[in-house]
Amino acid sequence: MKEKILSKHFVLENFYKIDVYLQKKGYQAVKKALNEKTPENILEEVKAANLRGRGGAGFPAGVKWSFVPQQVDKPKYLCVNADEGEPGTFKDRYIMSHDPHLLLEGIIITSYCVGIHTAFIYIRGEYEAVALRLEKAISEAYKNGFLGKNILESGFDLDVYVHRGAGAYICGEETALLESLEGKRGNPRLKPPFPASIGLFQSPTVINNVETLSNIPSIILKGAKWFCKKGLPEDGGTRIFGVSGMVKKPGIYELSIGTNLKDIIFKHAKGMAEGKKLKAVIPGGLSAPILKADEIDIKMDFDSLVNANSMLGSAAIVVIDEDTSILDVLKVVTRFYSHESCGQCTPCRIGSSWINKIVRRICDGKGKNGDIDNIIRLASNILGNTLCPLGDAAAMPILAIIKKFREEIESYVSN
Amino acid sequence: MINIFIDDKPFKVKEGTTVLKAAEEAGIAIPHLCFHSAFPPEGSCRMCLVEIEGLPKLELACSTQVREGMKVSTRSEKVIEARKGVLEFLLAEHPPDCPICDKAGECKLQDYYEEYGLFDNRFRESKEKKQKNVKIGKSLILDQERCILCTRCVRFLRDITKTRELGVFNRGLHSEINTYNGEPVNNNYSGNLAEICPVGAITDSDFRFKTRNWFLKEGESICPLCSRGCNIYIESHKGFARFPVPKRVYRIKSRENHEVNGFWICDLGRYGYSYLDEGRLDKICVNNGKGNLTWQECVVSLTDEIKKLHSAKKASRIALILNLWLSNEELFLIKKIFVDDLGVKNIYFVDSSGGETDDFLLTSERCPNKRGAQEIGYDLKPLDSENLMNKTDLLLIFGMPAYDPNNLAEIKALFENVKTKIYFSSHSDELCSLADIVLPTALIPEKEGSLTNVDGIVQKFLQVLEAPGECRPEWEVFVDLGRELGININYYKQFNTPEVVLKEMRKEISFFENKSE
Amino acid sequence: MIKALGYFIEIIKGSIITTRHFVVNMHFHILKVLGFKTKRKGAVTIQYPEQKREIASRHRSLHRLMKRADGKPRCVVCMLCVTVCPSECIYVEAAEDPDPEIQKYPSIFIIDLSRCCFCGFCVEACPEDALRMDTGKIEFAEYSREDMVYNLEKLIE
Amino acid sequence: MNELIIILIKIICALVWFLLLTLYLTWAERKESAVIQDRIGANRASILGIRIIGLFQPFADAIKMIFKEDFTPRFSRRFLHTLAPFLSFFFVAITITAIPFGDVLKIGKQTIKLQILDINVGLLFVLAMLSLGIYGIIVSGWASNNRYALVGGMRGAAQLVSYEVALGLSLVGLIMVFPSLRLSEIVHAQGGLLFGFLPKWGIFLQPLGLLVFFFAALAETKRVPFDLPEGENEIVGFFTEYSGLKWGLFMMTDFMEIIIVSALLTTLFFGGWQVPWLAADGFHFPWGGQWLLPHGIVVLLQVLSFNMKVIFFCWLQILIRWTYPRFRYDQVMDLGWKLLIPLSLVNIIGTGIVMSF
Repeated sequence: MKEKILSKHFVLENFYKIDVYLQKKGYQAVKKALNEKTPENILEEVKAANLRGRGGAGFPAGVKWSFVPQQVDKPKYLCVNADEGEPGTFKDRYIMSHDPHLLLEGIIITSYCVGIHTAFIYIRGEYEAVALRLEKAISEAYKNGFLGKNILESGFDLDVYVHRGAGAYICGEETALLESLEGKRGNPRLKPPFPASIGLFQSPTVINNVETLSNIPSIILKGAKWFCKKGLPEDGGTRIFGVSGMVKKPGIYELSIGTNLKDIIFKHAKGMAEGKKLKAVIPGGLSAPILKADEIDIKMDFDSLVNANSMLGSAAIVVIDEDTSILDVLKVVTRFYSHESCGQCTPCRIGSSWINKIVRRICDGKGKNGDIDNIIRLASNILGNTLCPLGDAAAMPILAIIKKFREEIESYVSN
Repeated sequence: MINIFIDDKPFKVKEGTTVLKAAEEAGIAIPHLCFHSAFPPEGSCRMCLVEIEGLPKLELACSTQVREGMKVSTRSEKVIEARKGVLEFLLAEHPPDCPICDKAGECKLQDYYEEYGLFDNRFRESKEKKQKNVKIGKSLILDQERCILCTRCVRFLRDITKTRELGVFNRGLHSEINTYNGEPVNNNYSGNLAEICPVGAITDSDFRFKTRNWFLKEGESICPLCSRGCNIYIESHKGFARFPVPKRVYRIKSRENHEVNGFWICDLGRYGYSYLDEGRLDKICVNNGKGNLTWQECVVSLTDEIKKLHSAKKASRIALILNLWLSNEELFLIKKIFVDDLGVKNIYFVDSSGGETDDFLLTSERCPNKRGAQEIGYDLKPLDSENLMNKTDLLLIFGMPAYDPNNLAEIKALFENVKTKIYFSSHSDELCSLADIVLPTALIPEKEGSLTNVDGIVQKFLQVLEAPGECRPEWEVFVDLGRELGININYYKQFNTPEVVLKEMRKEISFFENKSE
Repeated sequence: MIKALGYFIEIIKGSIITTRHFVVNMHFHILKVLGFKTKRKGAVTIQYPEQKREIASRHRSLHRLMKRADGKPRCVVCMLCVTVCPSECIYVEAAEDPDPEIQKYPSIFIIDLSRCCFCGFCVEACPEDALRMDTGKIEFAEYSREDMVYNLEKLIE
Repeated sequence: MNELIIILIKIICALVWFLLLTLYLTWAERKESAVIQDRIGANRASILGIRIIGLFQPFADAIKMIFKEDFTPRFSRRFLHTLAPFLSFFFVAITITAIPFGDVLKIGKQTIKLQILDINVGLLFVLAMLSLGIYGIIVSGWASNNRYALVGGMRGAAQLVSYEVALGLSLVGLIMVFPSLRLSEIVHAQGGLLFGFLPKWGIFLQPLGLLVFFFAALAETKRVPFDLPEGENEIVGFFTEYSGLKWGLFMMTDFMEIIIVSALLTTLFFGGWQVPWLAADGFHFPWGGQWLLPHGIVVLLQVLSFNMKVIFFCWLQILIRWTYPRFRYDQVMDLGWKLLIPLSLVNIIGTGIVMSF
């Protein structure tokens, strides 16, 4: 991987400042888009680039934009989902703290393309420093005429606001994010209607992940074909893989989509730390079903992982070594999801905490026969029956862990 | 109209309806807890999951709109399993309070458990402790443990009363309904919260622990406490073979009628039912020393009195003071007898003290049939005692059932100047000892008839309670009186039910002509 | 005549049976009076007030109300006993307990034993095991119907 | 004067004996039925905690009966209603006078017949008195002003009248054999021997007569299986309107009839006070040899013999009462008219034929 798209400037000092950014040919993409291209061109380009959403679901960004009705009385909104709450994920933080203007470029181009004049960056509440840096970057952009009224003399107006969340994982779900942004309790909404038609303040709304939007400037500058080549035909571009856990060199690695997981762990992250043996890998954030050590010879793209009954998600790779008890992993997973359930719909609210209670009991050495089957039954009842994807996100990893490490968990129950 | 298939049976439904509504119209019940027709779907309880052909996941019946050719199955194994799963979740953290819960018997959770579950409890963990006895309003008690977070109450206060006293607090399993900063629910429609709560989380302290709801008999009636004429259910208890119960009526519930009151009734109508049982007059009182009289004898002596005055051409010395609790039929009969047959001109109305209106259901007229009296042709003169003093020999007066007349002193003064005073009353009050003959009358739930509400909607009501003691409905008395008077016997002979009277009214008064109910 | 003869034979047979019973039982009675204790008694009679038959464990006798650990009645006034009672002989009235864990307790609990048919449905219906019919008391008689109406104090013992 | 005192003593003794026996017969009936049915029977009446197997029961019953409300139905003939039980009681009680309890008792020079009234038509007197008892039944049934009682009384009259005939006819053969109506003579006549060893008792001379008499006498007592007149539990009898002491008199009459029937059976067919082979001076055994006894012992043995026979027949009657179910009315009439009367006629003819040879 020679040329990186997102993280090439991460190593540069003070790159978050606009003067440094402009020195490195910053805001070229905005200029190109606003001066040379029509919104239709940009939509075509993004569609052709096969840019799939980086938040987890992998929905093509161009298609999502095209759902927004062109002629409406109400204002349209762009919401940038920077509520990076998935355990193991830290890619957006790097983008926003090291290269905030790249994100702003993406926001400006997207807004221009869809016809949006107000954009919100919903940032995770814990990212205080990042939020401050982002706000600084925005004010710099305003000063330099990249935001505000009549951007670059093109007649296009755009205002960008940073909204800091209050720490709820559920607010990373797009409709809950909208509710939270409206000032309400962050509960997911019933879909349909989708946000593209009725979203923020009952208006059409585009919601995209930070990483997704940060890819836009490169597509505009270098074209869809170039972008496509960076990844797979159906799944263009690169991804930032956040590797954590017992590896020698944890961190973020921007690699093309479809890179082998084995290579990521053993080549890029330099293999296991302290000479330990690999036990399992969570390939896409905590909600992705776990992979056993012998399953990691796999291409890291949406479809391959789905075929392997897992998912790419936010591409956060968590590496688990042989000394880690799988029960602890299960405990962490269930505790997290029972804690983060919003409490709106029944299966997630009660199911996740029920499973957590059973797992905690097993951890206390009070496991009973039938507990594991009970967990499977409960998780299956959550799966697919909830209002928002959080229920699935809770149920899938639990089912996968029990399916793949049943014997180990049973040994805890019987002891 | 579009075609859909529910459980392999074809149905034609209107476009834009939801699967739940369509199934309901087709007679297939889909279980639901958070959905209420008055609010937009919430989709949080997950009980109404159905299988729709072509879709990978189960869909919510309450929010999914029908499409042409849609094939819905509400009874497939997958659906039943999902319902059972959801039900198990709901019941896992639900306290086993049914023995002390007022909702038991009409609780949806219980019903669904009977229908789908009857499974063993597999929840062996400790249940979440929450507050069990929170007073959240004048007559509302919240049990957070029983709550299933359907948020019907929150949405009612958000969408209907717009007062927003309740909200969901905390997250996940710790979510709970509560008031903001302890500010109680304080509006005139708070009683509806206990009614729409699908479980026993919000209970009504007016009904709390008084009895169990399966002992109650539900009767359809109309609320007479203001001129809106809200449709209600009166729930009464007949007592046990050996042990009588202290009161007849235990609870008033709202009855759905979209023309009048939607799903709701106000607290005034809900809690103001004590007049049905308290202070009732159940015997004829004769104060002029004629001894005990039966109804028949009273009617005969009243007739004699009237005949005497009529034949002496002294009909102007007869006066009537009516109230607006009389039904259309009764007002009509009185008009026929006294105005048309006898030519009485002195007809006045006791004034009920009006009240505040709240711009939703409650009107300022605290009597049920003002519009009816107007349409029948009374000019609703308030009592003018100056005009009656020393000019009246016979006075017929109708007491106010639930409120005191605000011109009581005036009536009392008038009583001293009138020779014969006949008092029709359902309750025993001060006037009972002053009148010559006091005749006990039935209240609206104890008789049949119709009322005209403030918007001119004519609504029939049926008898739902037994009239106590010697109480009789006024229409019966006036039919008897009409026959006894002998001026127009055959005309009054046809009236054996209020329905016949209403039919006659339709013929004679154009306003009632096209009013069906 | 022959029919009468057959009849006569049966009459004789009958007398023999009763005579045998008389002689055998009399024999044992006399032995007992003389102090020769034999295992077989001369009669199956149980001398009731002194001798009592053992009551089966599932026998339904006088009701009792169970107590909680602190002495309060266990009854929560669910009125299921009232509902299920075929002779409508139970009457219960609830009152509010300040303890949110109890909430409801009976201020009046009456069983009219003169109406009760001892079907035991109330015991089966009770979800709290607050009502039992295992006192073994089967001898309760009163001089007035009012005294047969047992109230909370009488039932809780 | 002496005669009068002796007669008075005899009357008192006989009455005491009769009433005591009646009282204890009620107890005996309850006990016997209990033993037959594997029960214990009345044993709880006690005086100061002393029970003695229920021997006080008759007194308890008597006390209870005396203190019970004496109820007379409205519109009934009060006098006749009260008279009826006394009629019944009197006519039964009076029959005891004709029964010989023993032979003669010699105290010094005085010879006392152990019989109150030794009349020459003793047998007729007894039969007459017994049949007069019907009046008690009819009067009570009629005076009760109750249809059930009246019908019961009528049933009783029909039954008693029917069996009266058989009763009388069955004794004709006996009178032919012992040609006397004086009961003491009939008993004396049974003192002889038949074929040299068999006591010359009526049972051996008149077996058919005994059978007919016994059945007819059972019917006369109005007890199960012939209790058509009473039928307490189902068909309702003549004394259904009686209570207290008056009812008690009817009840006692029943038991006294048992004793009278037993006494008659003993007297007529079982040798009365006779003990086999016991003459006035002691035993004379048919195989030779004798055992002479003083006069007092002999009299005692004779009285004892009479009593034991009477008690045995009382026992037998109670046994029968607790063994058989009640006859149907037509069966009762069939038995009386179609079986017992022809049999008794056959008996008379048979006796005549045998005697003519």
